[in-house]
Amino acid sequence: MTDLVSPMPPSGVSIGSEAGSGTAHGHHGHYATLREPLIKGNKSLAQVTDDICRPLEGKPTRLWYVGIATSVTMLLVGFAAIGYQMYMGIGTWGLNPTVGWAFDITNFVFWIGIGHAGTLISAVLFLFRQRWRTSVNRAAEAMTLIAVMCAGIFPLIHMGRPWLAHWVFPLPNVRGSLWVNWRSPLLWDVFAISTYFLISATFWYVGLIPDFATLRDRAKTKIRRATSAVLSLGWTGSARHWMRYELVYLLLAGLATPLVFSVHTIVSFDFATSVIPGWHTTIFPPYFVAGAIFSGLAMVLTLMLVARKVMRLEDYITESHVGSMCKLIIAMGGIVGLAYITEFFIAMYSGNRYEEFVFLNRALGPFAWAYWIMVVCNIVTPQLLWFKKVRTSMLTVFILSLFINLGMWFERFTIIVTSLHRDYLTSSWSDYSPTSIELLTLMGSFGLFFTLFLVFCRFLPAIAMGEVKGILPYGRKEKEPVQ
Amino acid sequence: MSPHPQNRQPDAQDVLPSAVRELGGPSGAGDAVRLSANRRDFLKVAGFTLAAAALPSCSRAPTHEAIPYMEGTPEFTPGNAAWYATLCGGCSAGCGILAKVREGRPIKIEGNPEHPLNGRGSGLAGACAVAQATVLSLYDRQRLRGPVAAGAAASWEAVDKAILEKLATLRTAGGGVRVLTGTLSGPTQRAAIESFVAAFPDGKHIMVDGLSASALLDAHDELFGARVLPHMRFDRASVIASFDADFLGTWVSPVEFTRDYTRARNLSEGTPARHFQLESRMSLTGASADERIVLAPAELGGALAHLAVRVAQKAGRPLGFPAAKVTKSLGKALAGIADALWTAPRGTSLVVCGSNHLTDQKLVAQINHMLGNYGASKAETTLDLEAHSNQKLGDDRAVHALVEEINAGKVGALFVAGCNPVYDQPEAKSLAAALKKVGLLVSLSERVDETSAAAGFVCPDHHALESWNDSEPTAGTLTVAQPVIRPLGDTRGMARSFAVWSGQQAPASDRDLMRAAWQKHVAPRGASPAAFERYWNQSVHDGHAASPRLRSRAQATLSVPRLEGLVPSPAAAPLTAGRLAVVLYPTVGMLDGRHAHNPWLHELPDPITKVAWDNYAALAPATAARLGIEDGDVVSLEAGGRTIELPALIQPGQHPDVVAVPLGYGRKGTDRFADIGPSWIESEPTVAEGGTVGVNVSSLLGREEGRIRYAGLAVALRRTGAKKPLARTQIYGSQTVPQHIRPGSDPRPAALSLTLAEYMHEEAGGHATPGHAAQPLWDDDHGYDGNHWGLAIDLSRCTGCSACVIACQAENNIPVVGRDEVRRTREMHWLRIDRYYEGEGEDVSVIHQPMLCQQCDNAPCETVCPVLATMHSDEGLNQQVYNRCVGTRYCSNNCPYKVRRFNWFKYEHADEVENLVLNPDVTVRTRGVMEKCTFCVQRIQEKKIKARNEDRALLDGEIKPACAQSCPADAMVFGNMNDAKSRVSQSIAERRSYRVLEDLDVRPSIHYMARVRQREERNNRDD
Amino acid sequence: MTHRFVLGTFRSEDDVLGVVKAVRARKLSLHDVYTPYAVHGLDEAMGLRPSRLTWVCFLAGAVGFGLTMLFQYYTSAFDWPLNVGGKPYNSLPAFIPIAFEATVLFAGMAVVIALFIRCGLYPGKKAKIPGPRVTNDRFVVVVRLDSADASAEDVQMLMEGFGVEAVDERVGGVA
Amino acid sequence: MPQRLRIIILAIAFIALGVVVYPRIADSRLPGNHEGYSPEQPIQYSHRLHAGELGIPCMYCHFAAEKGRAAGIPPANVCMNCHRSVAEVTGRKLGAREDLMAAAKAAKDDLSAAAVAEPPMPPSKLKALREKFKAAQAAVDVFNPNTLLSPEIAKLYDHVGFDPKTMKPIPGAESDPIRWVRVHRLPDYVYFDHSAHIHAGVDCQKCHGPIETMGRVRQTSTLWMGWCVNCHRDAHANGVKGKPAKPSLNCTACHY
Repeated sequence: MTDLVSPMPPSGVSIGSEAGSGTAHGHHGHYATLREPLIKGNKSLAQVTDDICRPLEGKPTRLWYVGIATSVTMLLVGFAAIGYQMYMGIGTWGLNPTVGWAFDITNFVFWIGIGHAGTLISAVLFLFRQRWRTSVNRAAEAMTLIAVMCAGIFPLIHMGRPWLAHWVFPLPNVRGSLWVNWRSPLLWDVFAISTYFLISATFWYVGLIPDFATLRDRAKTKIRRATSAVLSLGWTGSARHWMRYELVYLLLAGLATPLVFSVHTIVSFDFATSVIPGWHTTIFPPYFVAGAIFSGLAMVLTLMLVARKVMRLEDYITESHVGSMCKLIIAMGGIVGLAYITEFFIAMYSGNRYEEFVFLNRALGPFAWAYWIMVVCNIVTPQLLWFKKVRTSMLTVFILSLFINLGMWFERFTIIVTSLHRDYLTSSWSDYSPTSIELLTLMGSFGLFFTLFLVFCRFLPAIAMGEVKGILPYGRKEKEPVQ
Repeated sequence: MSPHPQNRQPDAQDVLPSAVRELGGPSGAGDAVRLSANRRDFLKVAGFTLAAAALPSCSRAPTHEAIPYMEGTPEFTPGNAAWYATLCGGCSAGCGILAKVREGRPIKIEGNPEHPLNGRGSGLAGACAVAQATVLSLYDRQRLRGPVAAGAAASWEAVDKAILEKLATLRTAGGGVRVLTGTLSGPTQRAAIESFVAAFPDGKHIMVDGLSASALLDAHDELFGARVLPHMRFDRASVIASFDADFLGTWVSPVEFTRDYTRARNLSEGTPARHFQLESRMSLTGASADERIVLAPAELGGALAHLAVRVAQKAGRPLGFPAAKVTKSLGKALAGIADALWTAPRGTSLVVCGSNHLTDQKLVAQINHMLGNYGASKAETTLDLEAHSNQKLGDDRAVHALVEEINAGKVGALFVAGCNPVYDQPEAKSLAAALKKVGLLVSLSERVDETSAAAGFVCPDHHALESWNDSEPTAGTLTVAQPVIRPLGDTRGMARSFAVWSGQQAPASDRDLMRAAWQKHVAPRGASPAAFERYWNQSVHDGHAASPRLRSRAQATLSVPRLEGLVPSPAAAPLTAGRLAVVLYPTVGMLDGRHAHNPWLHELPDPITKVAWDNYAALAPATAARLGIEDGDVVSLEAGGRTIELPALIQPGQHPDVVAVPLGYGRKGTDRFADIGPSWIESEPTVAEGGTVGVNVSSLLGREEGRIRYAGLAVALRRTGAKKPLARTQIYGSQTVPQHIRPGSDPRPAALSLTLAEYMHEEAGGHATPGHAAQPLWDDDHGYDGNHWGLAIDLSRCTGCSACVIACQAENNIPVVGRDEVRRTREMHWLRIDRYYEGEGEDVSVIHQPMLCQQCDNAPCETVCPVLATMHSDEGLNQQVYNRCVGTRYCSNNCPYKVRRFNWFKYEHADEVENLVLNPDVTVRTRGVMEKCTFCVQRIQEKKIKARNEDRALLDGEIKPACAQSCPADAMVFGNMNDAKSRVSQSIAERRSYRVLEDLDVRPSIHYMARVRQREERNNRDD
Repeated sequence: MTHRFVLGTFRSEDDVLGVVKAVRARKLSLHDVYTPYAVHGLDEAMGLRPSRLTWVCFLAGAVGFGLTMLFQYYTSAFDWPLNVGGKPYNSLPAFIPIAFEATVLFAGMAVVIALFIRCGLYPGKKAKIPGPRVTNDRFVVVVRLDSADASAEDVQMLMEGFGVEAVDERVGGVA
Repeated sequence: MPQRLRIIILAIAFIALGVVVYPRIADSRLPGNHEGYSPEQPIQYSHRLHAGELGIPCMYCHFAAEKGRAAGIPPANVCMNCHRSVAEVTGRKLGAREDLMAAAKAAKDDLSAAAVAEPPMPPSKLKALREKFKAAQAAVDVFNPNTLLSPEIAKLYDHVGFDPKTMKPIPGAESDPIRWVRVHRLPDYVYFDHSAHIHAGVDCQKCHGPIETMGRVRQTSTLWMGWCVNCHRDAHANGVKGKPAKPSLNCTACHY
């Protein structure tokens, strides 16, 4: 075995020779002072299991009930709005022929972007051997799935005739056969989003299998035992299985990594391959991917900071986890900021009058407020995270993460609406303002997001037990080569 | 009704039968024939209808019935259209039209290309927006179904009996009997009315025009001894000076004038005519002018007097008065105009004036006379007094006298037909009260309007398309109307009503009555019955006729006009501080308000302001800025105790002292439009509860020497603080982007214009296209071997009159969406006319650019559709398949021209009567579906199949999309671009030709030809 | 023939690794090891051969890519060529995004299905575990006694050297 | 292994279900799919008799098919061109009184049986049976053995107001349109032009099937888009009856 697959970081925590003595309180080795342990409280394996399963097996907290009630209300109101829109027509949104997309696709790109952080944490960080990911990857993956579901609503409901949505799939038909237009970025989206959802769901479920087995084997009630037995697929923890399992997990991580980049690249193609100034930009793929991860990390932080409080998981999601994510946010925010500057510069430098105008119009036109919200939230906010004081104040980080979420929503809004509303022919320039239906629909998507997330926290292990146990300092000597 | 509503789009057929039944049984064919001259009596025609009797359950095969005629006729093949020539009822101009009839329903109006007035044998078949929209008013549910007595439905017998009884007492008692009509030039109706009024000791027929040209007529009466309108021949003009006359938009005979005007300004035949426009507001005509000079209404008289003196000086015939004082710049402009007029060959210049002020018109006549513009028909001068025009015959002074008679209680019986004095006369309010004093008030209005509401009897006339009628637009030339559908209600022709009320035995039918009148007044004297029959049949078939008998009756004195004592009116008193001069003007759609029940015309954006569904108070930008008024601020106009509240609109190119307000709005009964358009939680009704569309502003009209005064009344304007955002289809007006965002940028090159000098100079005028040749990324897989359809649009010819917009609407079943949707810029017109202002303040140039699907060969919209609902045909058409569309709107987003239209709601509505106007050859689109211009592919298909069935090639010009077909200016040429000899190819080869946004390499199939202006400076050229 | 198994329960992965190595050194038959998480190095310590699931993944991906490319070509350039925006019928670059997505989808789904088949995992399968705590905090090393005379005591002795918590002998199966 | 087998069987069942169910769903959603539709017509007009046995050309009655989009159902006066002198079907006893009486009796029996049926029949069914009986009875009453009038032709006469006794139009009679039930009906967004196809040499039977053998018209083709397109493709490659043809494969050939 080489370092590459070692479960131990180079400066990993180790414990002394008391391994096997049965005590849960081994003392720290000489590296202990160099880095904070990933999991606090020096937990034993059983304690990990108990801590993580506790929220599932006990009664939910009052806070949970308040949360679910609020989010289900939001969800229902939002879905009523969608129902009304479906019944009346897309006209209940504030769109017009010039601004054919606004809230719908903004929300779509926003939610897809949110999803990206989950895959990043679970797959990309896995490949990079970032062991701190184990505390957050399960929840982040769940967030990915839920965000993709939220995102998936919008391409569906933005159609004028959503009941014909199946026409976007290349299904066998008697029209001659009339297939689909493979050249349309929207079709690429269909494939990208569905693949992304399926692979993420698979990845997430594969990760859950050993935890289901754990749940099964400690279940006290019949129902819980039966469901977890079905879901665990008869997992035993055999070393042979673990070996294949680890390989498949690695392969899935390897597949999910290019996938996650491709998904937002393709989403950006919706715009980049069009002719609309402000959309037709080659920088969009990396810009979108960075932006997606940026927004996703902010959303992970938002959720984690709430979850660790509500679910009492402070020992598992520690300040150092939050710190790591803050640092990632600084990096991603830097990329996003650079992208903003670059596209503005290129527009000015290109000499293309339409391009140039679109960007000036963003900064100075009727939607300048949205543009400046975006700039302040996405470029200025992350800079505060350079300060350790800020990073270690959970409340501040929470507030900043909200700002980034807001800013990233406005980034998509700015790209979509300001590019469309004043394009080539000045005669078709138009205005846009959202209707109540659009606002409620956006609210509904947040309702769905939080509802599903709260349900997830309540019924599934929010932290990957199998993986956390793998990085515990407990029961292991300092790394030694295996013959 | 069907198991899969989303897949089924209702078409006309589904809604036909019950509506037909409701309106009094199946309507047969028109009563006369155009295509087959041998007219024969029809046997029973049950009408070919297809009934959809839906099964209540979700059966897989809903039963549809197919009901054939009982008796076939060679004239109709189900599924094929028949065309009938008839007379347009849209205004008093008397244009000839063709009505397209499908299965007994007229569905489309086109101009009659052979008509001497608006076709003049050129093959051009122009018809204005109003003419084409009249087909919709035929199916108006609000039209009266039959006579009304004292507010209740009555039978014709009862009504006639009551009227005849009252008339009998009048005949003996000797009370005044007055017939008040709009301009009636047709011999049939005039003869009927004349013989009716002749039966009374004090009977009189008075004509009134909602848009009066009384002063023009009176001026010719005084100067030439004949109260006639000279027939203005713009086609013969080389210099045109127009003083506040909107002759391309609404004045006298706009279709004919547009045709002639564009012909005179044809760039390929010598030097085009030069056009000066002096006006106080921005008119459609001003938009086309080479030079446009803005003057206040008060300056008009002075300017005319100044010009008259200038011309007189050149003519060496000094007038008896000195040149009026005008501002320095105006004086300079007038000197230039005088030069241009004088340099033009005698008889080829033309000065026209829209003022309803006698002195103004006398001055104009004087100038024209000095320039040798008056002449007989043979002289080919610009003003023909021999074959004079009858298109305006109203006499304001007679109406004024009538009003006073009524007020004095001297009128025993008043018959009102084809006019609406209680709405459009300045005394409207007092008149309404006074009318109660009239013993017998009979209205022949087709609906309950302001005037007929006061009438004891309403005896509705037919709709123009249901009538036998005639019109004599110019002396000796007749337009013949034949019904193209059996009357939908129990209505009666006006001439027949008067014949009945004369107490004599009235002919059995409208047709017999007209034939009798023709024998008496129109047909050549002493024609044999067979010769008359030939003359009659030919005239009805052609839709027009020449009547030497009528021509010879026209006696215009061509002597030197009597000019003694011509004194220019003193300059109007300057406005007191804080007051503005109101200018009331008709719009292209509403005219004098007679079309206020036509939703197509309400939704037709004004060609200049682009506002639909409202009138407004237009203010110059400087004035608005001074008063702190913004677009949509409700302002009050107050004059002499009358107050009117209107939303404000900022109008570049208008005189700062002027507030311009459209006439024709605020008609009674337009509250019906409250329901038009979708209704949802955030929608606003088109009309507020109990309100009307727009505001009636006739109370701001003045009367001067008995004539209506449209301009100059001083009003105080105040902001009320309320807001009423206007529904505008174009929000941003310039091709130059806002200066505060991008200072110093050039105008964008969409609608290009050149000066004449640039155009004449080969290199400078060479392909006007800016930008660089784009390099295609892909190999070209797609040769267009057969036809490659293209359209060339000449911006020099386009006046912006919007006839094409309505043509497209009628042809392609485009829905009316209502004010709220238009306010959200969701109007559905496939063809819009972009109007760009260039310049600052008053000195503003306008350019119109019809913008429709460019049928790009590298269409960006096609690439992005996920379901292949839009793609390219092998004839270069950008196809849109409605039934495949799922409505992602991606295509519309990716369209650089934004010409695609989306069905935001279910716009098609269940009004079965109104739906009779639908074209069965075009699918009615359901909600959630994208639609757009198809180059009228149904017409292409029809002609292609016809040619193939006849084993021949298509002819150039055989296929015409509705827009190109309707254009009175011949600004649009459609054809096969692969055929080098086709007109479209030749137009494209013209060096003014360019394509909009060509540098995107989308390869549009529509080519534009740059506007050429005869002026000095370069205006709006990109480099 | 019925096997006899000796099950040793341990508390730490280091002990497991040690005992596994020792068992193999003694040439005893190591039946299996049950662990609550993936113990790194255990597969090599047990001398397991590398899995071939990688190949399944690769092949499925290749098939997905090829099929999707072919299908796109067939439908847009062969079955019914339609002119879309002036692009060539065979717009190869435009086919790549979907082919890529299909590659990932096929590879990912195939490898997971292969894993389930290879490990015999399916809904409703009854888990045969040596004890309830192997999915929680205990490690169980199972040594199979190949011959009837093999002694469980030897194994127990060996295991005790590595701090075994409990030793158990079962006949017929581990569960 | 039995578990594995179970999985395989489940998977196969799932796929089979998809294969079987999907087309059902798909075609039930297709508008205008009336293949096999053969409704009862108000007059039992037989194409087998007229077009088949008598050999009347299609274009004699459906003359509009050559001229325009719609083939058109012939106006009643076209029927009367022949039927003003032909009131019976020669060589057959289509309207023999015995048959009619037998039919009336059978209808009466049905009605009586239904009246006492247990459990009681729904009133709508009873009503339908009663109507049927009345119609059969009326057919007997109307039957005139002297003219040997076919009951179907009698209906035609009734519609146009023609007296079979005198074989002359009834003066002043109101005519009553015949409400045929439409068999072939394309969705409203499909435009089909008969004249174009006839001039291209396409036989009527190509779309309408062997109509000359049908007593009652039945839709024999699906009239689905693929069905149309495939014919166009075929004609594009091979022409129509050997004659080269260039049928359009554009969307706007049919959809606008």
